[in-house]
Amino acid sequence: MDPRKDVIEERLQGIKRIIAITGGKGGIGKTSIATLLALKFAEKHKKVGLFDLDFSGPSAHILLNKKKFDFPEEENGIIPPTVHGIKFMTIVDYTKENPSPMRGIDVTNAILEILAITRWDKLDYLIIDMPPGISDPALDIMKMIKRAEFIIAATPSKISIPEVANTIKFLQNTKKSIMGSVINMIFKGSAQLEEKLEELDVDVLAKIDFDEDYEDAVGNIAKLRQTAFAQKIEEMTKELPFRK
Amino acid sequence: MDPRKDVIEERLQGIKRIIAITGGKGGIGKTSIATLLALKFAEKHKKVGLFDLDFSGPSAHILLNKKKFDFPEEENGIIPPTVHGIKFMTIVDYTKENPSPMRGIDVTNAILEILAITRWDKLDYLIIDMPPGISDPALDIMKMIKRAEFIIAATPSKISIPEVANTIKFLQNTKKSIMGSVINMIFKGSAQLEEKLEELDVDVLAKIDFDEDYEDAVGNIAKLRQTAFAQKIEEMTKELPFRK
Amino acid sequence: MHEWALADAVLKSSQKVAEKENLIEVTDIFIKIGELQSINKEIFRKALEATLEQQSDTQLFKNVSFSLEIVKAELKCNDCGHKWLFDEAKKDLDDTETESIHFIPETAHTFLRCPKCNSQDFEVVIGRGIWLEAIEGEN
Amino acid sequence: MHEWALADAVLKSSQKVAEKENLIEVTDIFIKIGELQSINKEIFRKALEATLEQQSDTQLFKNVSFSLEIVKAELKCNDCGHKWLFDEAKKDLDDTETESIHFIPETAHTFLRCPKCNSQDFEVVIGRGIWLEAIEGEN
Ligand SMILES: Nc1ncnc2c1ncn2[C@@H]1O[C@H](COP(=O)(O)OP(=O)(O)O)[C@@H](O)[C@H]1O
Ligand SMILES: Nc1ncnc2c1ncn2[C@@H]1O[C@H](COP(=O)(O)OP(=O)(O)O)[C@@H](O)[C@H]1O
Ligand SMILES: [Mg+2]
Ligand SMILES: [Mg+2]
Ligand SMILES: [Mg+2]
Ligand SMILES: [Mg+2]
Ligand code: NI
Ligand code: NI
Ligand SMILES: [Zn+2]
Ligand SMILES: [Zn+2]
Repeated sequence: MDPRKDVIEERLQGIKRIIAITGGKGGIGKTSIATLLALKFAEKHKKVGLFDLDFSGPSAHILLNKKKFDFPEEENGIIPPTVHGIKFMTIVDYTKENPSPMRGIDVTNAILEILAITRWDKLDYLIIDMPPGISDPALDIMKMIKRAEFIIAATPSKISIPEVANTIKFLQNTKKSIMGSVINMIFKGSAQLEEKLEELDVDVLAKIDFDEDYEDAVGNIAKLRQTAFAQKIEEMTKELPFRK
Repeated sequence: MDPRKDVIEERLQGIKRIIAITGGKGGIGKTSIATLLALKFAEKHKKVGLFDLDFSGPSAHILLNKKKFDFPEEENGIIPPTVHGIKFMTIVDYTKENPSPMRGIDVTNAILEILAITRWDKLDYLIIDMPPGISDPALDIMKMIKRAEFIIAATPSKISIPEVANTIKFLQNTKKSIMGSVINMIFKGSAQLEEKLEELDVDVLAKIDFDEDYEDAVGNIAKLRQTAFAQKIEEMTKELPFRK
Repeated sequence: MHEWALADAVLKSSQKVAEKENLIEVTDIFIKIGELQSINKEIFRKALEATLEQQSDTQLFKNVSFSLEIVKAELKCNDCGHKWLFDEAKKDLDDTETESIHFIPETAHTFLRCPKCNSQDFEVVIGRGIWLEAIEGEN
Repeated sequence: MHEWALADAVLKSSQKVAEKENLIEVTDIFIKIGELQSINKEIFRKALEATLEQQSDTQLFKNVSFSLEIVKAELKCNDCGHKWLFDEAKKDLDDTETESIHFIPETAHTFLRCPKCNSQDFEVVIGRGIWLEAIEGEN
């Protein structure tokens, strides 16, 4: 019998809200949304954690410009290190940015292990940065953290609409709480996507333009905070779903 | 004993070259490269197959504007339907674009099943469109199709460089054949990425600019063929690795 | 019929095992058919026999007999732990859905839900598809 | 020490099982420690005892004894089928690497390779980490 699953709920009990940033495809801004949201909450003196669950391509540390990968402190478990005011768990602290090819079953095991040993303590928000697709990590979070709420990242591209629609349908199937959608990388409007979201009864929380200068801000916290992207995320946190 | 694995080699024996389009992150152009490459070969009267392996977010059919999802013909197995001159296998013909949440073990089983029953017949090229990350599908293709060659999709973004480097290191570890890299979505140069590729001894096969109008061509074959993207892929097919 | 491709796989596998075990003749091939794939026993037997005729190594299989057994498909929800049988679930599937699962059993995750919690995250505990159980022969 | 968190999990799990089985006292807890995680038996015993002292339900565990058994870790390559022992492989790991695997056993895929074909795609057949084998008690 695997003892780890029996301790997860208790490990998370000091956390008020758990928000997973998901969506269909890769490369649509999930990590940017997750990281900027965490930075925003930290700025406002909220207690916030960020958990990068994209084991095959962890990248939140790149946005946060974290370059030293030491083992997190041990104390009756693992204490997440604080980076720019965020309690930040990333597998990179253990893999040291080396390739980490894991099959689904390994991903499930690693998620279970981290959830069982991490002492988040009291948090207002735990933000989870999800990998693309409805695969093991997404299924595991839904299974292991029943009260997780979801923010759906989406781009207006025709290529990405069917997949984001499928992700939403899948979450709705098991009555998961969807906070709303963040539309990212807008060039020439997003009418088709917004229609689809309306049809699926998902609110739009923020609309973010494609920003040619965004890349320059990656890894530079001061610049990142000044991007139009960060501004939109700030506005979003004043929206109804965050005031509940 | 699973009989399917013993028949895969024979099912693929009429195929001269098997090329998998991989890379690290999602959203970097893997599907675009795979699809345009297949279209290009078809234009040149090569016998070409395209296998969309991104079961959680299949999208090659969107680029190809395939909207009817009938079961492929049966004849001692499955005969891939021909779309714009390409023998095209996609799970969408079976899922009808519905959400298909599969764990790693299911993905492995579905790949095995399709490889065991599909009769590609004689092909000059089979192009495989890979999902993001080094997870089950990537590991399975490496395991089940030892002679697969890899094209590495990459973007110059700081966020994507570590992951693409890890994918390359991983392939080199087991001495897989890497044809080279396609750099996509270039805005302001790609010096940092090119340095990394040089360091890892991976050739650059093509450099594709970010194209604001590319999205308009998605799903429109005539327009797609006229994009700068298609032009670059055409040039690429004249390069050494394709003449071998 | 796409069953031919699977029958072919079974014979290739059997031949490989026979070679490894130094059998000069295979007398029996025991095959399990997972109910999930809805493969008809008699159709699969015909597929095996037809494939056999096209095979080169007829000597090895000249007197072979096939034993086919259907295995009930058991599903288990990864979310709530509930167990159920495909047999009960399949009455809710239309023909196209059953046919999809016939071709690619994993599309069960597309068309089936846990009857208790509605989750699509379930495991096929047993009874997925074609399985080569054992072969018998002489050396 | 992060072992405390795992010891805590073992006790929580044992308590849950005890409640389900209507035990009023748990006398023995049998634990297997997969070698891959390099958890020291005596440290884990101390972690269990220390955690026990902080627990509320001391009545249930007042006379419990822990049986700890190390299970050798067996690895199997998904690529070439080769099997090997973590015991043989670990001499090639440096301290940081062993420590990573100690915290998250799946980082074995980061630092280990199949000794035969160099693949990182292998399976931990047995001996991954902490496992609650059984509990005994009175009702
Ligand atoms: N609004 C935007 N404008 C310009 N580039 C963006 C924007 N949002 C994200 N990007 C870029 O797109 C890529 C993917 O973003 P990321 O946040 O990593 O998405 P995901 O986590 O979904 O893969 C990155 O290179 C990032 O710099
Ligand atoms: N060179 C380019 N210029 C502009 N947009 C692009 C370019 N290449 C890809 N895209 C867009 O980026 C997104 C991801 O492309 P896609 O080919 O689906 O990548 P992947 O398969 O790696 O996820 C799509 O919306 C596509 O339209
Ligand atoms: Mg990401
Ligand atoms: Mg793709
Ligand atoms: Mg399954
Ligand atoms: Mg493993
Ligand atoms: Ni059939
Ligand atoms: Ni320790
Ligand atoms: Zn259920
Ligand atoms: Zn090996």
